[in-house]
Amino acid sequence: MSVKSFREAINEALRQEMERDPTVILLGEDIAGGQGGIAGGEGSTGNMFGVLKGLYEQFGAERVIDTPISESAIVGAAAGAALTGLRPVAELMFMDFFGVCFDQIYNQAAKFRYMFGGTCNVPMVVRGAVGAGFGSAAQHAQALWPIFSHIPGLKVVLPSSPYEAKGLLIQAIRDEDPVMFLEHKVLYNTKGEVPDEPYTIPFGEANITREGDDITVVAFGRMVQFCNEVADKLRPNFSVEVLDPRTTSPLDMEMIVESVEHTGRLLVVDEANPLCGMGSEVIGSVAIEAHGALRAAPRKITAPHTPVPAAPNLEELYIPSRDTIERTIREIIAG
Amino acid sequence: MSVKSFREAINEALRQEMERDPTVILLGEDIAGGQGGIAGGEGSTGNMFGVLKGLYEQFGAERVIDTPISESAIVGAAAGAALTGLRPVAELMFMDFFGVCFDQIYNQAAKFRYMFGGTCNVPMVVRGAVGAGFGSAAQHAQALWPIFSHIPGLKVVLPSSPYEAKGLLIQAIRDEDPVMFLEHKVLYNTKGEVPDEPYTIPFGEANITREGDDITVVAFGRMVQFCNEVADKLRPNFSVEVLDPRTTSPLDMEMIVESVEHTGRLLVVDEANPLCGMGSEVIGSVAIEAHGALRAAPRKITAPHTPVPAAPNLEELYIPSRDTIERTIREIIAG
Amino acid sequence: MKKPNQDLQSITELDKDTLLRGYRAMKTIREFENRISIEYAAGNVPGMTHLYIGQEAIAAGVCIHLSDDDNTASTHRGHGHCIAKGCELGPMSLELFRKAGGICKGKGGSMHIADVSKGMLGANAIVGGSSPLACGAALAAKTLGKPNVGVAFLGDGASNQGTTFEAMNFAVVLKLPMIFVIENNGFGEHTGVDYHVGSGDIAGRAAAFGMPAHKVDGTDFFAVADAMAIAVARARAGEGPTTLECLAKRWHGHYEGDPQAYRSKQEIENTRETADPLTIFRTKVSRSGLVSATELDAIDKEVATEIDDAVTAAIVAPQPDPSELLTDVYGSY
Amino acid sequence: MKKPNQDLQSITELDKDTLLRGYRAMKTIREFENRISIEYAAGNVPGMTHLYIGQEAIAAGVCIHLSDDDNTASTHRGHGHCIAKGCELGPMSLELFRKAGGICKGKGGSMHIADVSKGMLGANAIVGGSSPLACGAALAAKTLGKPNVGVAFLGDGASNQGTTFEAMNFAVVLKLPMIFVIENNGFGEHTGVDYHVGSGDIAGRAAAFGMPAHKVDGTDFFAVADAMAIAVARARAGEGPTTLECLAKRWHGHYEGDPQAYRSKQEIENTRETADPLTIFRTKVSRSGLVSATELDAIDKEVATEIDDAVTAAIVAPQPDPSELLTDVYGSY
Ligand SMILES: Cc1ncc(C[n+]2csc(CCOP(=O)(O)OP(=O)(O)O)c2C)c(N)n1
Ligand SMILES: Cc1ncc(C[n+]2csc(CCOP(=O)(O)OP(=O)(O)O)c2C)c(N)n1
Ligand SMILES: [Mg+2]
Ligand SMILES: [Mg+2]
Repeated sequence: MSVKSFREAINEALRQEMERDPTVILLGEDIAGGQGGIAGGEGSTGNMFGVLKGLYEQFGAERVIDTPISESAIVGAAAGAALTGLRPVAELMFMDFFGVCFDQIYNQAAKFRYMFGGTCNVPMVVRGAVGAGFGSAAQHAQALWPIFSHIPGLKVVLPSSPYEAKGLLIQAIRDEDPVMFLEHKVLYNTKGEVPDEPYTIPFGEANITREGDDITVVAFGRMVQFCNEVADKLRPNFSVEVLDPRTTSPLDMEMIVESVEHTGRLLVVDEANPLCGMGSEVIGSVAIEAHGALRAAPRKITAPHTPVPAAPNLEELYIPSRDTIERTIREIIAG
Repeated sequence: MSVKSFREAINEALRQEMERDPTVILLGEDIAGGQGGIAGGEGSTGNMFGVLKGLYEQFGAERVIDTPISESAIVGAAAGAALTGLRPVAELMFMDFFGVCFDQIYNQAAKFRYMFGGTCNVPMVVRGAVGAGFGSAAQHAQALWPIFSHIPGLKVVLPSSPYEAKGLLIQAIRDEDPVMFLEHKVLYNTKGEVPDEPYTIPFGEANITREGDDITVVAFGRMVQFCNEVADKLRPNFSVEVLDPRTTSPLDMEMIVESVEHTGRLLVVDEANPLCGMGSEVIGSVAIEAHGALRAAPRKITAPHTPVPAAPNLEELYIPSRDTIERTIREIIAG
Repeated sequence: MKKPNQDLQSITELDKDTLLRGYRAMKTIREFENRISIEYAAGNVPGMTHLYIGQEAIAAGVCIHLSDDDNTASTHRGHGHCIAKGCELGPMSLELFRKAGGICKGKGGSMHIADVSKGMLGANAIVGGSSPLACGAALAAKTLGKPNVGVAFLGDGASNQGTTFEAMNFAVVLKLPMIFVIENNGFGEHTGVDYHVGSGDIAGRAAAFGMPAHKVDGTDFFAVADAMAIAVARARAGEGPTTLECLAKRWHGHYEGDPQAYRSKQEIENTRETADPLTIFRTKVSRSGLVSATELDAIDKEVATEIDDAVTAAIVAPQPDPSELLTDVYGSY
Repeated sequence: MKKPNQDLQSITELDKDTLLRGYRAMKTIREFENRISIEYAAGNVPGMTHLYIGQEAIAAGVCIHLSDDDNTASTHRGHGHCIAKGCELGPMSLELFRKAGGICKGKGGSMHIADVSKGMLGANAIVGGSSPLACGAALAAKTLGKPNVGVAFLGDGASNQGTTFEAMNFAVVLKLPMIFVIENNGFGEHTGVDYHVGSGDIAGRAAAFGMPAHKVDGTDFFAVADAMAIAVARARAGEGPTTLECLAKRWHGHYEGDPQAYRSKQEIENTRETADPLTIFRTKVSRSGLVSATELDAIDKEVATEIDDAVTAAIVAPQPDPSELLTDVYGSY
């Protein structure tokens, strides 16, 4: 156990799995830092965010594969390779690029098992950076997990801390299904305790990050940290339970419903856009499954129904804030 | 006013708008039936479903443009043309093909106005066939409107009848924003009264197709017809109000909430997959905005979280059925 | 390196067993498809179906060089590839009729029929879907140090899809053991290849990506098999990808039921008379004296029985169990 | 038709005004970008920024032939295209600093800067995004019977994206008045063009789609301008698209702050010394005697002032009003 950054936790998960299993390969753009083509360089930066640092040096060009800028080929090749003996981990530098290659994810990889009558496994991971807060504007800062979660056949993972990142990524690599692994770019530098040895965190099991009795706050991804901070601040006046579902598909509605039945109040905090988003999903499911359990109207805090703006002050307004979370919790409890 | 099929209603909308406005063009695969390239043919079938029949003959190859199988080029060209003086109506034969061209829809067309600070209009329509019930299996039968509705900047239209189809399509063509126009393939042959002259139906205004007091049933697309039939069958024992939102973005939550406040019960029926779908959205929003208005737990009937199966018996089970709708309404009212 | 357009000697080079296997595949495709066409018209086959008739020599000539460990990714017009790749007619028929016991349990149907155990990674209802997938199989072979290849079947229409071009460059850059088999059958749906390929030269486009690309007579089993032999040898030797543009004609409509208003009756008749891969095969082998007509006739008979058995059984077979709706979405969830 | 690789006479053919406009564009790009680089390092520019320095002759040589009604779609490296296309420095600066009054109200930033009224359809943060969009503009011009063209700027890296290939075939099939300007600056991010383009020949790939495709010295304003003259004339005459592969070098890192570990310091220094589009321009025009160094020096001074005014104003300008978060999503909703 030692303190590692979110970036390091991901790196360690990949390295340990690659050491353990020779069928795990990485492919993507600039993941070997252009080492495939250029002499005279000083070594790979390990992708745009430095997440893969050292992996090219350790595993070589055969397993850390730089590709042309051709996301359909990258993800499609990962899907084809997953059918034929590898466990590929494909990288979309920014998950926002899914628009040029989604067919290979949602119509191909996600549906193989069903279309083929269960005669195959599709053990692949598509990793990519998500989220706002980095000033990267409309096409490099989207959340997108509600879209991926809508697709049967995909699993969608949204780690909120270094510990989660490592355990969930190892699970994703060992999983027999295609997994979208979403790395919030603002989290890369956050630090936390991470075991040195490999471990897995099962999918579909929410994590209670704060126990409480007055309200259930379901928070996704980066918002878990925000909600934890608010919960700590409000204590002991208010006892706020914070749940981190960790995967949006499967989504642990069981634990959410259990918590809501205990607290009688519900707030969902998510950075994704609102329409057909996680807030709607969680609140809708609670309304269906636990009608009558809510003592107050449930609320959701999400990004607005707008693209991500470039201006820093607007981007800050775009992202749910600790202040809004705190105010909303107070309002719900005040009734 | 005369009886027309859904197919004819769409055809008429396109024809009338093309007659009215020379900047309206159509582009897509085989929409001119290959007339661009082949001598000796007997005329254009007018796309795979015969929806565009006669338009090539009337407007010629300059305005009914056959393209190579290159959806990114088709939709991207539509977006570029929309910025520079045309009102393109691009066709995706099956909306399921969005996976190879979604970037040009969701990152480009949908975001131009915002990214460019409001300095442009993007008057384009992407038409395409959606829905199961045709035996076309996993990659040609998806609903997809929850995904499109999640994207800020897109409008999403889901006509449930020939009347709706014509009025909504004319509105879509005249609209200054990119519109996803989803044609349920099983509806093409359904008939209904359709005015001969052009007319528009505004977006974001739900249509009450059956008035009632006991329960609000919100139904989307093809499901409107199913729910109407069930409502008629249950009368006079149960008084079922059926709402057809007609557009999923914007979504007329105001009228839905009003209806729920009147009936105190809610069922959402949708053919799309459940996670982050319309059922979650509607029920979630009602829970937030009209907490306490519901006398019974709300319910949703959707496709399961699976791809569309090929076998006819499984496909029938996949699609929400009149029986399930009836049974569920009875259960909700029974409490 | 040997070039496929040089004078070919393969009739004498291929052993008799291979010749008979190739013929059997072609004949099976032809008669199976003819039967499916009849059953489709009779309303017995659910959904859309695209027939391969006229292109038999391509699937057969390509797959004659492949084992179960060589992986192919196919198209919406995939029955021929299945048969040539060794899928069994019984489960195939059940699948096309969408019945219990189908290769995909009836959940895939014509456009998603697959048998991964046979290296058939699926028909594909997305035009252009096959090439990236086959590249993945080629990448797996390369990474695992196996001598196998990936083969993408695709049409002239699919050759315009961005995924195809990406895959070509990708395969060249990574020197993958890949073969792109482009079946130029004159049409993408209703649209002629002369219209939709701007350069008029599909193989030329592929060559510009930096790989050998050959135009081959796709109605001639031997022309295809010879070109494929070279491509496969190159791939297995680690020298990288090849494209074969195989020219043939689609005999039927794009899908069963297509009225083909865009095409003259005369052209269709001409095609059937002058470009029949089975006739061409028979003529060539009989001239070579290697195989007798009697031997081929015997195959014809066996094939007819086999098809009739498979299809008849499929027609009367039960539909999948309703519980199948919810299975096979995930390995675990 | 005239070929761009013949001996070019454009220095004497282009009128003096055009020459000065071209120089002014290049100098403005250079100095503006130098200033942005400084401000970026000082932490004044939010988000990521990709600088165009080293490629000035491409934007300038291309845009010298375009009016506001000719539309260009650009890339993540789009400031140079903006300036050459006539966007004003004041609103541009405000946009890069993401301030109120920016061309896009501060909501676009460096990677989405656009001025549709100037025929600049936006920088684009999606590699390969530009070509389909520019085809749309070309299609609009063709449909409306206007003599205008669509121009897609894209990089060597973007030349591998499926959208690019699709657009090329699309433009040839529809005979669009399009010019694909591929700026081969040696790298896609960290990866060298020798690695990522399998054939090693980007123009050759474009030519295989059935259009003229020329390799041009992208550090030489005259070479670019001449090739573009021919391409534009061809497009305006309704003869279809052209590709120009313009060779230049990226002087800075991929983005500001890129440590460029993949590249030797020596190469970077060499590049600056031997491939400076401004020096090359000055040398050529001074030899021609058409423009004096004094005239160019005067432009330099004006440009310096203009940039300083624009950037200084942008730095102190207010941020967008918070209400702007919710506006401009739809025309109506
Ligand atoms: C991405 C995508 N676009 C369009 C279609 C519709 N479609 C199905 S088959 C086909 C024609 C394909 O032509 P070609 O590749 O030549 O194959 P062929 O049908 O001739 O075998 C089209 C356009 C599709 N299935 N997928
Ligand atoms: C679809 C997509 N894939 C990847 C990226 C990340 N990316 C941004 S710029 C770039 C390199 C582009 O190289 P090139 O086209 O040569 O342009 P240059 O940066 O050299 O101007 C990459 C990979 C992206 N923005 N969009
Ligand atoms: Mg074809
Ligand atoms: Mg470059």
